[in-house]
Amino acid sequence: MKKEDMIVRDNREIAQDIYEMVLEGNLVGEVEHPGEFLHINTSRHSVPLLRRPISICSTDKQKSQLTILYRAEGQGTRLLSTYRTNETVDVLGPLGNGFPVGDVSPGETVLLVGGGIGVPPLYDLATVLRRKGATVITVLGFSNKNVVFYENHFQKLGDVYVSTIDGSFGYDGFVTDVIDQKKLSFDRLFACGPVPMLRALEDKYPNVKGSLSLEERMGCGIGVCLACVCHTQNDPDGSDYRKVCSDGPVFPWGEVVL
Amino acid sequence: MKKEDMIVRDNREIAQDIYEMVLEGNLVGEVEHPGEFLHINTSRHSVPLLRRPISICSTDKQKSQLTILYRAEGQGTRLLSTYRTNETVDVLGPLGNGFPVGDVSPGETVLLVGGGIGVPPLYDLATVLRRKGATVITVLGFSNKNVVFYENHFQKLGDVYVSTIDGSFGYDGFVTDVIDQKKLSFDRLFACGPVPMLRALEDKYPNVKGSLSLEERMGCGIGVCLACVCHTQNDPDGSDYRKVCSDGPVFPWGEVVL
Amino acid sequence: MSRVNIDLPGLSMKNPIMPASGCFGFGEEIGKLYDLNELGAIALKATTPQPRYGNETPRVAETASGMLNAIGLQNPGLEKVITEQLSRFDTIETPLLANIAGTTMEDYEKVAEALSKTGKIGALELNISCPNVKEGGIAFGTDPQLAAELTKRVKAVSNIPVYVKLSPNVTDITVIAKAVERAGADGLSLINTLSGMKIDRNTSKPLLANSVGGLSGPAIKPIAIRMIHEVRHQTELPIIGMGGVSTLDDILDFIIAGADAVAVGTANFTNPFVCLELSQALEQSLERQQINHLYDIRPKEVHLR
Amino acid sequence: MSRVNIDLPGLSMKNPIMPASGCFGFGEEIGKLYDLNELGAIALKATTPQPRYGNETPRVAETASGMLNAIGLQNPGLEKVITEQLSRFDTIETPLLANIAGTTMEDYEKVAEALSKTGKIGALELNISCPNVKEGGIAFGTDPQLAAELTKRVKAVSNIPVYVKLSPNVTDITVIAKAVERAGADGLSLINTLSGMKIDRNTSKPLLANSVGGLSGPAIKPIAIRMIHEVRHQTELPIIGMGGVSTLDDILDFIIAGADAVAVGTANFTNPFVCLELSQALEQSLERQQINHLYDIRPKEVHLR
Ligand SMILES: Cc1cc2nc3c(=O)[nH]c(=O)nc-3n(C[C@H](O)[C@H](O)[C@H](O)COP(=O)(O)OP(=O)(O)OC[C@H]3O[C@@H](n4cnc5c(N)ncnc54)[C@H](O)[C@@H]3O)c2cc1C
Ligand SMILES: Cc1cc2nc3c(=O)[nH]c(=O)nc-3n(C[C@H](O)[C@H](O)[C@H](O)COP(=O)(O)OP(=O)(O)OC[C@H]3O[C@@H](n4cnc5c(N)ncnc54)[C@H](O)[C@@H]3O)c2cc1C
Ligand SMILES: Cc1cc2nc3c(=O)[nH]c(=O)nc-3n(C[C@H](O)[C@H](O)[C@H](O)COP(=O)(O)O)c2cc1C
Ligand SMILES: Cc1cc2nc3c(=O)[nH]c(=O)nc-3n(C[C@H](O)[C@H](O)[C@H](O)COP(=O)(O)O)c2cc1C
Ligand code: FES
Ligand code: FES
Repeated sequence: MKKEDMIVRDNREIAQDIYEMVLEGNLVGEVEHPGEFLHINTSRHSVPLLRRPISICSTDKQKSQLTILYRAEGQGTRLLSTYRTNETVDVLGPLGNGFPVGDVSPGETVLLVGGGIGVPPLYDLATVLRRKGATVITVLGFSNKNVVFYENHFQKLGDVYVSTIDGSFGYDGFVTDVIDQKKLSFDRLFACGPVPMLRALEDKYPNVKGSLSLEERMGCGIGVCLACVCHTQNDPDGSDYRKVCSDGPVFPWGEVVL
Repeated sequence: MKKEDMIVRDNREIAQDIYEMVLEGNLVGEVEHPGEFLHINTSRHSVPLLRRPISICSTDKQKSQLTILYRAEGQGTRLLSTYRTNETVDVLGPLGNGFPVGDVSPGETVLLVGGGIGVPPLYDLATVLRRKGATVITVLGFSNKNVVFYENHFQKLGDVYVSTIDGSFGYDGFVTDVIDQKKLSFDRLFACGPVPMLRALEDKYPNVKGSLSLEERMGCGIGVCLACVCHTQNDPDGSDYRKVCSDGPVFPWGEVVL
Repeated sequence: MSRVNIDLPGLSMKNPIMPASGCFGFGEEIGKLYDLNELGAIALKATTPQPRYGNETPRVAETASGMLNAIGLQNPGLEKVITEQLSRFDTIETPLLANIAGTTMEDYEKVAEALSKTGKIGALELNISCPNVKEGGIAFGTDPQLAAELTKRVKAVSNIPVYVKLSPNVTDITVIAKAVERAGADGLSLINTLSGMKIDRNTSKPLLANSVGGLSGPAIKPIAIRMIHEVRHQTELPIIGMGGVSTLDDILDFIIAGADAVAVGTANFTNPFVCLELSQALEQSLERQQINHLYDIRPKEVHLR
Repeated sequence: MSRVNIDLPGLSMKNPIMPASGCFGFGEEIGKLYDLNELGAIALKATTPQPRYGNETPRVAETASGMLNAIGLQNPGLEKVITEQLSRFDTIETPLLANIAGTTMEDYEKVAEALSKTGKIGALELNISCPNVKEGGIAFGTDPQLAAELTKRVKAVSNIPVYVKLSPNVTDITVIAKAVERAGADGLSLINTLSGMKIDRNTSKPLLANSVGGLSGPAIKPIAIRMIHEVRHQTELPIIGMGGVSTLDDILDFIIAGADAVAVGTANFTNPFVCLELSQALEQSLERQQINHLYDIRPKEVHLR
C-alpha cells in the first residue's frame, strides 16, 4: 500500500457521466489481484473531506499505469472529473483483497455479472481469467443505453450480454432475466454491483461457487475506523463482522449479509 | 455592483509571490474611480469561505478588462494564483468609494505613497491624475528587492522613488525617509499601504490635503455585516464609525483612527 | 396558495426563505440589489435600547467551511431603528422579524414593546444567545428558567408573536425549547452561532479582538440539523431553522429535519443575491418535481403541526 | 531533552503527537505502515467490558470540512483487548493511553482495574462523552457530579494516571473539567465529537443508521480551540487537545491555546501517515526557527503548569 501523488494521463467521459481515468505511478507495481481498489482524495482541501473508494479496472505494469472508471455523481467524483492530464491526484492503494482468481482452474467457465458502476473491476478480472485459460461469459446490467460502457472491451474476452432496465439497449430487464433467458451455465460466478442485484443472484444460486464484491461507505479504507463493517451470514448472536475495506471488498458467496 | 463570473485572461507572477491577473467581464463597465476594489471568491466550495478584497489596479473599458495585482500569501490568494487563462472566477464589484480625484485641479502636484501590496490602486490613480493634468510623484516602499513591482509602469507617469526596508533595492529605509531625503514637496497626498506607514505619514503631515486607503478584514464587502468598521478621529464618546468596505476604503486625511 | 407559501405566527410568508438576523443589516444595502418583496420574511439586525458600537476589530475570522464573528451587537439603538430604518419597509410587503437583544430583562421589554407598537413588525425574535457580548443575553439562553421568565415578560408587553432564538451552546437544547414554549413563545429560531476561537499565530493570541466569536456557515450545519430534529420532536412550536444554509439542498434538508421556515445567514456575505436565488430555485424545483407543497417532502413523523 | 519531548502523567512522550482514540484502532493496521515508536503516545480504541458489534451501517457521513461517525464503540471487549491486542506493543516504547467506555460505573471500574494491572498501559482515558451510544456514558459527560463520582471510583481501582475525556456538548465545559479535577483526575482530553445529523434526501431520513453521529474534523477546530482555552484558564490539569488537527499549524494553534499534547483523529483516515509526518514536521520547524522547546511558543499566560 502506498500513498502517492499519481499523474493523470487521461480523464475522459466515455458514457453519460461515466469517466475513464488513466493514472501513472509506482503504486501500480503493487497491484496484485483484480478487484483491489484505490482510495482517492479528490480535493486538496477539506471539502470533500473523505477519500473515495474506486476499483482498479485494468493495469499496465510496463507503463506503471492503471485505469479506473467512475461515475461523476456526488461532490467527490464530480471534482475528480475536473482533473486534467498531467495534474496529480492523491491516491492511497492498492487496497482490499481482490477476487480469488487462484481458485479458478483452466477450462472452467466463469460467469461475471456486473451492474452499473460495479462493472469496472470485472474487466481486469476477465483479462486475468482468460490468461489463465478460463472461459469467460459476461452479463452487464445498466439502467439505460446512455450509461452503457466497456461492452466492446469485454467482447474481446468472451461472450457478452448487456441488459438495460428500461430496455433502451440490449436485453430488456435485469441481469438475472438475461441469465434465465439465455440459460447460461457456468462453474463459478463473480459479481459486482448494487446490493439488490447481488441479493437476487444469491437467492437464485444459493450454492454456486463464487465471490461478490461489496460497497460500503468508508472512512479510512485500511481497516482502522470500523466504518465499513458488515454482518456475516452464519452468526447467531450478531457479533461477527467483516470490514469491507480490508477483509473485502470481495467475499466468498454466502459469507456476508447483503 | 455586479456578481459576475469573470474570465481570466492572464495570471502571472511578476515578482516573488506577486501576481498580475487580467479579468474580463461586464463589471468593468461599472468601475468609476481609482481605488475601488473587487471582492473575489477564490474557491467554488466552502474552503476558504469568505471572499478576498483586492484593489483594481487598472481598467481597459474598451476591452472590458481590468488588472489586479495580489500577493499569493494565505489560503485564498494562493488559490487565486492557480487560476489559468480562460477559467472563470466569481467576482463581486466594483465596491468601495475610490480616491476623490474630482477634488484635484490641473497643475497640482500630487504625491502618491504606496507600501507593498498597497501599491496597486495607486497605478490607476496615477493614470487618471496625469490625464487630469496633475503632476504625479510616486514613492513606493517594499520590503526587499524580490517583491518590487510596477516601478517601470509608474515611471511613465512621473518621478518615482523606490525604497526597500533592507536596502536591497532603491533607497534604503521607509517611504518617509525617502520623502525627507529628497525633500519632496506636493499639494496633495494619496496613500495606500500598511497601517504603520499610513500612521507615519499622518504624523508627519497632519494638515496635508489628501486621502488614504485602509485595509480591514471583511465579511460581505458591501456594508451589511459590520465586520470592517473603524473609529473616527473626532469622536469623544467612541460611538461613531465608518465601514471600510462601503464608506471607504478611501478616507479623507485625518478622518479615521489608524 | 403557491407551492412554497407558509403561514407562521405573525409571518405570512410567500416562501420559507428569509435572511438571518445580523446578516442583512436593516435591508438597506441588499434592498438596492433586488426587490425585497421576493423574500419570505426579513430578520432584522439585533436592536438594543441604546446605540452600540460593538467590539473592536478584527471582528471576523475564517475557519474551515465556517467563519467566526464578534460584531458585538453593533446597532443604531431602538430610537434610530424606528425613526430611520423601519420606514424603508413601508412599501414592502414582506413581513419583518425584529431581532431583540439586551443586557437585562427590562432592555428586552423596552425594545419589544416599542417595536411591536410601531405596527411595522410581524413578529419579534428574542436573541437570548449571542455569544459575542459578555452581557449579551447569554445567560438567558442557557438557563431554562431565565429564558422562560424573559419570554413571559416580553409576551406581556408585546401585541405581536414572539419567537425565541435558541443557543446551540447548551447541553440539551430541548429543555430550553420546552421552557420557552410553556412560557408562551409563539415560535423558535435555531440555531445561533457556536462559540469558537481562532489563534493568530503571528501574535500567539486569539485573532478576534473579542477573543471568542460565533461560528457560522456550512461547518455548523450538521449540528443545526440535529438540534432542529430534536426540538421538532419535543415541541409543537413552529421552527425557523438556520445554520450553514447556502444551497437549495440545504433548504430541503432543514425542512425535512423539521424546520417550518429557513433563514440564511453567512451565505449572504459570499453571495448577496443568495436569498433571492434560493427562493426562485426552490419554487422551480418543486414545480419540476410536481410537488404540490414544500411540506410534502417531509416524512410523516415530522408533521407535528 | 529534545525540542519536542514532554512529560505528562503516565505518558513520557518523545513528542506531543498521538493518534486520537478510535482513529487508530489498536495500532494493527497503521503499525504496518510505519514504526509506532515515532509517536509521542497512542490512544487506543475504546474498550468496554464485553465485546460490542456497534451500530448498523451507514456509520459515517460527510459534512462540510467534517464527518459524522456513529461506530457505536465497536471493540473486541476487555478480555480480547488484553490477550490479543496489547501484546502488539511489547516491543514498542511509545506509551499507551487506554480509552475506556461503558454503560455503568462498574463497567468503567472493571475495565480500568484490569487494564491498569496489565502493566502495559501508561494511563487511562475515560470516554464519558461518546455521543453515539445511548448508554455510552453520555450522562457522565454532561453531569458534573456523575463525572466526578466516576473519576473518583476509577481512580480508586487504578494504579496508573487517569485522564477524563470531556464532551463538547455541554453548556460550560469548565464546570465538568473542574469537577473531575477536584475528584482526582490526572489530566483532561478534549474535545470529543459534537453531536450532529445528516439528512439523506433520497429517503428523507437521517443518513446514519444511528440517526445521530459525532462531528469531527477541521469543522470543529474553532470550538475545540475555544474550549481548550477556557479549560486552560480554569484548571491546572494537563490537557490533551484535539479536534480537527491535520496540519503543523493546527498543532501549534492547539499548543498556544493551552494544550500540553495534541491528538489527531479524523486526519488519520485521509492520510494514514499523518501522525508520523506531523511529528517530523514539528521537530524540523522548531529546529529551523531555533526554538528550544515547543512550549516556548506559548504566550506567558498559558504557562500555568
Ligand atoms: C470497494 C469499492 C469500489 C468501488 N468502485 C467504484 C468504481 O470503480 N467506480 C465508481 O464509480 N464507483 C465505485 N464505487 C462507489 C464509489 O465509491 C462511490 O460512488 C463514491 O464514493 C461516491 O462519491 P461521490 O463523491 O460521488 O458522492 P457523495 O454523495 O459526495 O459521497 C458522500 C460520501 O458517501 C460515500 N459514498 C456514496 N456512495 C457510495 C457508495 N456507493 N459506496 C461507497 N461509498 C459511497 C462517499 O465515499 C463519501 O464518503 C466503489 C465503492 C467501493 C466501496
Ligand atoms: C480594500 C482592500 C483592498 C486590497 N487590495 C489588495 C490588493 O490589491 N492586492 C493584494 O494583494 N491585497 C490587497 N488587499 C489585502 C488582501 O485582501 C489580503 O491580503 C487578502 O484578503 C488575504 O487573503 P489570503 O487568502 O492571502 O490570507 P488568509 O490568511 O487566508 O486570509 C484569512 C482572512 O483574513 C482576511 N485578511 C487577511 N489579511 C487581510 C488584509 N490585509 N486585509 C483584509 N483582509 C485580510 C482575508 O480576507 C480572509 O478573510 C486589500 C484589502 C482591502 C481591504
Ligand atoms: C456577522 C453575523 C452577525 C450576526 N448577528 C446576529 C444578530 O444580531 N442577532 C442574532 O440573533 N443572530 C445574529 N447572527 C446569527 C445568525 O442570525 C445565524 O443564527 C447564524 O449565523 C447561523 O446561520 P448561518 O450559518 O447561515 O450564518 C449573526 C451572524 C453573523 C455571521
Ligand atoms: C471514527 C471515529 C471513532 C472514534 N472513536 C472514539 C472512541 O472510541 N473513544 C473516544 O474517546 N473517542 C473516539 N472518537 C473521537 C476522537 O478521539 C476525537 O476526540 C474526535 O474525533 C475529534 O478529533 P478529530 O477532529 O481530530 O477527529 C472517535 C472519532 C472518530 C472519527
Ligand atoms: S473504511 Fe475504515 S475500517 Fe473500513
Ligand atoms: S465587510 Fe461587511 S460591512 Fe464591511
